[in-house]
Amino acid sequence: MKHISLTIDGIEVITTPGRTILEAAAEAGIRIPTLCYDPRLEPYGSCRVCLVEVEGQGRGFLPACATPADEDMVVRTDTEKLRGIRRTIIELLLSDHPNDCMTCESAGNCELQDLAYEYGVRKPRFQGEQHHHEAIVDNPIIERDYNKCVLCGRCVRICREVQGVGVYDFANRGFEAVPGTPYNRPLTETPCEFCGQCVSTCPTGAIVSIPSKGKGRSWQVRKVRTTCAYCGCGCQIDLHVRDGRIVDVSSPLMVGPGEGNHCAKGRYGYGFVHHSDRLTTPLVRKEGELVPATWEEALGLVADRISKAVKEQGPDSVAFLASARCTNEENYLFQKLARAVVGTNNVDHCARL
Amino acid sequence: MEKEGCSCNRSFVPPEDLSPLEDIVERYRGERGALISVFHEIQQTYGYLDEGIMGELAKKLGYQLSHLYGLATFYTQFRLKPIGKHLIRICHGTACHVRNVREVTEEAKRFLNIVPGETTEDMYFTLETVNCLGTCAIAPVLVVDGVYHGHMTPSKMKKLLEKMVKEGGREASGQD
Amino acid sequence: MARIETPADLEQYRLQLREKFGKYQYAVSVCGGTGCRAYDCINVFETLREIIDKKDMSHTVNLRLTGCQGFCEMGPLMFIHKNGIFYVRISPEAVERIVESSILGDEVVEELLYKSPADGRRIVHQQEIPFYNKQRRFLLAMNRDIDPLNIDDYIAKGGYGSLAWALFESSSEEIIDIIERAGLRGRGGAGFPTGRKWRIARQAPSPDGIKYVICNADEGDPGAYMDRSLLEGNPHQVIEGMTIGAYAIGASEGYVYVRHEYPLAVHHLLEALDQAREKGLLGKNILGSGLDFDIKVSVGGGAFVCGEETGLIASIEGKRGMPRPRPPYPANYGLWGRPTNINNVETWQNVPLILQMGADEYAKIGTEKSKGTKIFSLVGKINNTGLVEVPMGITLREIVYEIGGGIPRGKAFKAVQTGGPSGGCIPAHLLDIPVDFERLQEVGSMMGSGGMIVMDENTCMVDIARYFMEFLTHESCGKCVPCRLGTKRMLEILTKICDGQGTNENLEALESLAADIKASSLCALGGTSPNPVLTTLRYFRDEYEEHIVNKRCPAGICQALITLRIDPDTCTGCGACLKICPVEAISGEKKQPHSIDPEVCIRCKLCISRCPKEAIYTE
Amino acid sequence: MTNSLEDLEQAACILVIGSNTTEAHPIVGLRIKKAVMKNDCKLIVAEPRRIRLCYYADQWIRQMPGTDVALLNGMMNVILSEGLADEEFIRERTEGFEEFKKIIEQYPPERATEICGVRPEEIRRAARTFASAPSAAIVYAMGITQHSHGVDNVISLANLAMLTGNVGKVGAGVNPLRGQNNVQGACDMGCLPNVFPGYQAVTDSQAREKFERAWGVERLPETPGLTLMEMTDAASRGEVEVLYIMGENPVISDPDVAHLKEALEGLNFLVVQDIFLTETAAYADVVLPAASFAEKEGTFTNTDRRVQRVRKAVEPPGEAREDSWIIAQVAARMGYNMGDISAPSVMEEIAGLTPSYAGISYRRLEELGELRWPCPSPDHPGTPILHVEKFTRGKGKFSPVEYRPPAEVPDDEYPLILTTGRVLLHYHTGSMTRRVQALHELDPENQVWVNPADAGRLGIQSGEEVGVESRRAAIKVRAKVTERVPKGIVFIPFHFGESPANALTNTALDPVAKIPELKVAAVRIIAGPDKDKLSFVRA
Repeated sequence: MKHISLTIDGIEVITTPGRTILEAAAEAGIRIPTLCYDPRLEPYGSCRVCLVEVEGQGRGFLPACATPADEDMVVRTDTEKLRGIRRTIIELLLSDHPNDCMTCESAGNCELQDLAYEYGVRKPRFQGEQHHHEAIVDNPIIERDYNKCVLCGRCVRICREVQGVGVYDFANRGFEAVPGTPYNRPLTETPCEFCGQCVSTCPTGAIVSIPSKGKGRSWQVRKVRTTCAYCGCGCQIDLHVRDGRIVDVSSPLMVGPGEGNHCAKGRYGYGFVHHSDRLTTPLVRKEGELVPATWEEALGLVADRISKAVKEQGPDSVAFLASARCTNEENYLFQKLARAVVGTNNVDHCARL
Repeated sequence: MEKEGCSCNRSFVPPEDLSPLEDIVERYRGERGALISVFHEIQQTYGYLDEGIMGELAKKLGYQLSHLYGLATFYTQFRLKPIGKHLIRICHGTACHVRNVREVTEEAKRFLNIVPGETTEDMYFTLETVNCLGTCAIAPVLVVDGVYHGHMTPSKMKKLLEKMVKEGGREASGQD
Repeated sequence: MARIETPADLEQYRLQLREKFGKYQYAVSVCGGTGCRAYDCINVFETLREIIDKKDMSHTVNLRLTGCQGFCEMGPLMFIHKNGIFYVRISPEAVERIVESSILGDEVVEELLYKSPADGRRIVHQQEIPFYNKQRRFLLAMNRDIDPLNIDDYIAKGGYGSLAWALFESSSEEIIDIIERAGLRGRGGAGFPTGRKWRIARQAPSPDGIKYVICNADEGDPGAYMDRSLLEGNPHQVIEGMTIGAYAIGASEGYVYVRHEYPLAVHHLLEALDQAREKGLLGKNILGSGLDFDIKVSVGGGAFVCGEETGLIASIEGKRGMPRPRPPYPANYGLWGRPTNINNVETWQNVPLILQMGADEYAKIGTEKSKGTKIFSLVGKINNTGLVEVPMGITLREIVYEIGGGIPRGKAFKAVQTGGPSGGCIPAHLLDIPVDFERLQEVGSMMGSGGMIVMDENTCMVDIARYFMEFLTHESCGKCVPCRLGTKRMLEILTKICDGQGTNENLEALESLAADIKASSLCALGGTSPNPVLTTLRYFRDEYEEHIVNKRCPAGICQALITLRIDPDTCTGCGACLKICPVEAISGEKKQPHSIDPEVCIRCKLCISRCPKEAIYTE
Repeated sequence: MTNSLEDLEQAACILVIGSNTTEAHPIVGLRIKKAVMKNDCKLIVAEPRRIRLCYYADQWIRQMPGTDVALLNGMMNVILSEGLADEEFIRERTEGFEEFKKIIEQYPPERATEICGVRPEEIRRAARTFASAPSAAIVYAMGITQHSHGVDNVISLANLAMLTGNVGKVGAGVNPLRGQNNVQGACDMGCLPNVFPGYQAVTDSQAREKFERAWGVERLPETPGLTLMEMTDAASRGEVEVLYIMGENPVISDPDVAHLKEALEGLNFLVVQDIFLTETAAYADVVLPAASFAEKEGTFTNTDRRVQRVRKAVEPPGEAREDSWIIAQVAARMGYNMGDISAPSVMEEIAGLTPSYAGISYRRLEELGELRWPCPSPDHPGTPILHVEKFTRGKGKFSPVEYRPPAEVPDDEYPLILTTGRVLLHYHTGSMTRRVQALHELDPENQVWVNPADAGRLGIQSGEEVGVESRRAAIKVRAKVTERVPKGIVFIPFHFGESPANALTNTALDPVAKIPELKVAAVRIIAGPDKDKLSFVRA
């Protein structure tokens, strides 16, 4: 494939045709701030935070997320003028944003907060009308508070472009524009699949997950990368752990089969891990009742009864049913137990169900 | 496409009757991107874009309802609520503005006791302001049920409304 | 008559038509533009027809209801071709007399003639009226002479000749060369060279060979109605222009995107398309050339931003008309992802004209970089409102004072606003600049689509800036931050100033915000939105300061800064003001001078309009 | 899957058959939708129910349940008669074509129509779309396999792919979707009665010798063991005395629950190792508390053969232990030392014995995130697409398949066809998702989907409780009247223990794969007071 070379902040960058300036810069390790960008979505160019200067361009400022890198382009990403524009944009956004980072669910995981921090915006120069929408809690999973919305359209776009469902669109226009469901119907009365993709892409606290609310700030949780426990897609997920409990799940962007996308089960189906129904001790049936027992007792009983059956009826009087939900290693050991220890090929699992 | 753009005909079909909708959908079937025209026709037939009608339309055309709603709320021509028997649209273009159309609008507001975008309680008048009707030479201008009235003044506005009230046999909601 | 199969057929048909029209003894045009319709011109026309019919003269009088003839201020208008008599402000009752004296006879009905406000002289012929005689009506002239609902009129006048020439005597490359050499620039906005635009679209690859041409008739600028009048009055010239463009670019389909607010234009256009198709001038194998091209009409839904090319495309596709970042430009990736060329109505109308005149002849009109004529809608505080077509390079002063006849009631000229919400207000000391793309931009405004709103001493420039910002805030699609929130914040600052709560810091904030919005908005709507504020700040800063420092609105417009008073000497105590006051701010005994309580008064000025004695004034 | 998940996006045509992809495999569903929305892929959905994917489909075929072979044979007949087959591929890469052709010739679309209920022109259209696409992929799931002729269905799909040359290339292939996260891995690991890890046959003496050496045992059993359904039967007959179940809940997932319960009760000794006291564990003599996926280290192998890590995030509750520890403890008490059972060591052992996993190690997984088998050596990058140059067995074999009806067809007594499946918010036997508050709130209870015509005939309203009865049992369930199921067909998800769909289903097995016919059973609906005379099964 042909390569193109361009100059970004004085560095010569080689990239493949079709890449945007943003992507080319990222390849060269140059970070350009963004707000409406999500690599899963088509470029949108609405927030104007990623504007860069391109030499020889009419107005001079182009959105890095939506502009293809071109041969011999000379790009600057961090000039005084650009910083000024970015600061103004952040100030404008904050002029219509509740200043409640203290209690906002997304504090620490908020792209607007990060931008305000990076550009040192404490208090916006501009004051004026602010939105006062009621927070919408019309289902047990997704809460929407459009006072925190920056109109990046990521929820609208991910639901349409990636999920192909299109629960949301913008309503109205200009200052009155707001994303939402048609006729403000509750999500439960739309085709919503509760995948939480809108939550995952929302750069602020406008759309948050209800089950994880108040359970832990981003810096208070440890993220453990693992594979989803549900269907066979094998999506990679990050379990958010705080105080020994899973408090949330997210999907690492552009990693694994899901590439950062997830479904309702993968994203919200973690509650069973800490459910009070979990078995916490071996149980042994005594006088018809299952009663708690020690491991020693339970394991001894299992080994004895298997050994007895083998001795009396032969190894094929024992059968093993493995699990499509246990790990490879466990299943390997399980069939090894059947074959090598007990001596039977009576081992199967629920693959067919 | 309808050749008559005029919306003087104000007898609307109730939204329960889906047969005109079916006709409209049939006429535009296979025409790419014709949604805005479809909306215009629905509005002309039903008077506004009723939620139930839009739901049916989404099903018939295979669109997400959200898309239709987003579209309908983007364009100022579309109404999501029923309008009155008479539609008064006052131009707020630049020419009308510099010729003090604001005072004409004030008179209409006063007389009808509603603000632009609203309909009188008895569903008789709907008042709207529009950006520019493109008849700037006769500014200030307004359109009542498709008929243009130029060089408007507050008193001409009042006379016009009084005449409409009288002809329609409606009790005036405004004073004097 | 059936399809016209060859260029020779077309010429043949034209000769037939001319012969047919030549048989009429008289030709009369009644203006049927939207402006005149508001003054009941239809009734005038119908009355005229009845009389002609009654007199059994329909074979001798060729009666036309035409598109807009421009002089809307004076409507309804009538032009009698035989003797060139031009009547204004005709009522149906006057028609009989006109027929008797000026159509059957050669006499003039004096009181229906245009009366010069300068000297009170009555003027018989259109060409002698100052409004008309400074104009060069290359495009608009046709509006007077044809019935837009009858393709034969257009053909008889040479219509579709340029198309025939293009298809048979020229190549598509050559056409683009001609347009380039003629120096045609887009009439809708910043004046991008049309030929170059066509060339890019011609060269752009299309995945399936399909390309589009679009006519932008979403004339959204408030105060502008040139495109409406052209489409209403002469739709075929747009069709012809688009077909030539399609041939040059390689497009097979066209769209006219027209505002829903223009029902008459839509009606005339649809009719014209049908007639053109019937004649074989549109559709499959046009004039036997092998060119297939057809045009659809897409009606807008009311969104100013759809005048922006990518917003317009989204709208035709049935989406919210939200612009998207460019590149890719529509010339490469436009409607349904195919190369697409968009020009506005006036630009398309220039195309047949250029082919007819020849590039060199056309290029003689205008200035070095701005060629041809430009149509303006001359409106606002001006005596002769209407549509004017002038050569590029004419000065603003000529337009305002010679064509427009100056400011009514002897008031002082303050500014002329051009370019719509993207443009700016040009003050009196710049009245002598020539009207061309570059010069208008230099002074902070722009050509735009052609709105020209004249303002006098009673126009408040802060209020005008606020007006445009309100317009833009309302019309912002809401997609990009600087436009959505920036215009809103600017509007709020301007409102504060108008309300007498402004500070000097507000002016700084306005200026810096304006600069950032200009630099960072996604589309041209946002990018140019600060212009009205910037130009008024540049030329009328003192007015802003008056509002801020002295809490005064010199023009007497800003409600919070004025007080309404009743002159006790003039007031007769009739009580009209008292009755209309919506807040009961007026009191007074019958037959005694009334007074207004400034604490209660909301300055709606309704009382001023109601006072028979003009006793109420602002200060 | 022969191809990868990403690869689906490249397909010019996708045939989805017997898979409600967006609900059962949502992320695969996204790929399919993306192919349609972004890449102009033509989607053909063959499915009796109107599933979400139908909205994205170029064509939706509504065949009767259990008639897939007839539909596919009809399509292939069209492809042959219209000259749309990939002759070069057939010549170069396959065998058995002539014999196959003879059978297919007997299935003109009109005959297929009589069986599957799809109009001939629809069959033709689908055949043309599929065969004329530059690349066409087939996606299927349990709607294809859970039939008494499930293997026939799969073979038919393979035939279709070979006939059109859609094997071993980008955007094509035959792609089964695995229902559970590690079905693929459990199979790969030899949890099947006839093969060792890596599908090495237990009947192969060389393979046995290899494992005997590695595992340090003298003799491994050489005849294939019992499949799950056979175990149940053997248990009822008293031939199997001890059953050790690790992490499965057959009381909910298996057909004909009554029969299964009988078998479980007949066992001498039942061990269930699980994280919850499942419906199955309730029958156990010993219940061993295991660790959940979040409480242990390991690997899963997903549906496109990707081996990925499972990592420990939290401690197991109470005395619950990792399954590997439990297994090793049992082995130890039977005198066998399993040695180092840490996950990386076990993987090392697996890699040493399983050629397709030979190049997989924890070190590489940490580095790369994933590896797709076959990965035969430590420097091998993994294999996204199978059968590129040749089939595993050399040439692809066309196996002609004749249509066979389902084991149970509707009659006067049981006039409706029951088909079962999943819903979006629940998973398998519900033991996990039904314990998640939010998911439970959104989808709290079971529903039987009934077409309005049937509902009208039976006088059923949406939301009303009805009895659904088959020859085997009856369950109580709320009715949902919807056009998403065709007339004569009802659908019940199988996640709900209190209203277990699988109490109704048929145990008829596919003769080869031993898969029960969960997708077709004859039932009747009893509404009104009569339903109270039924005795309802609860799991």
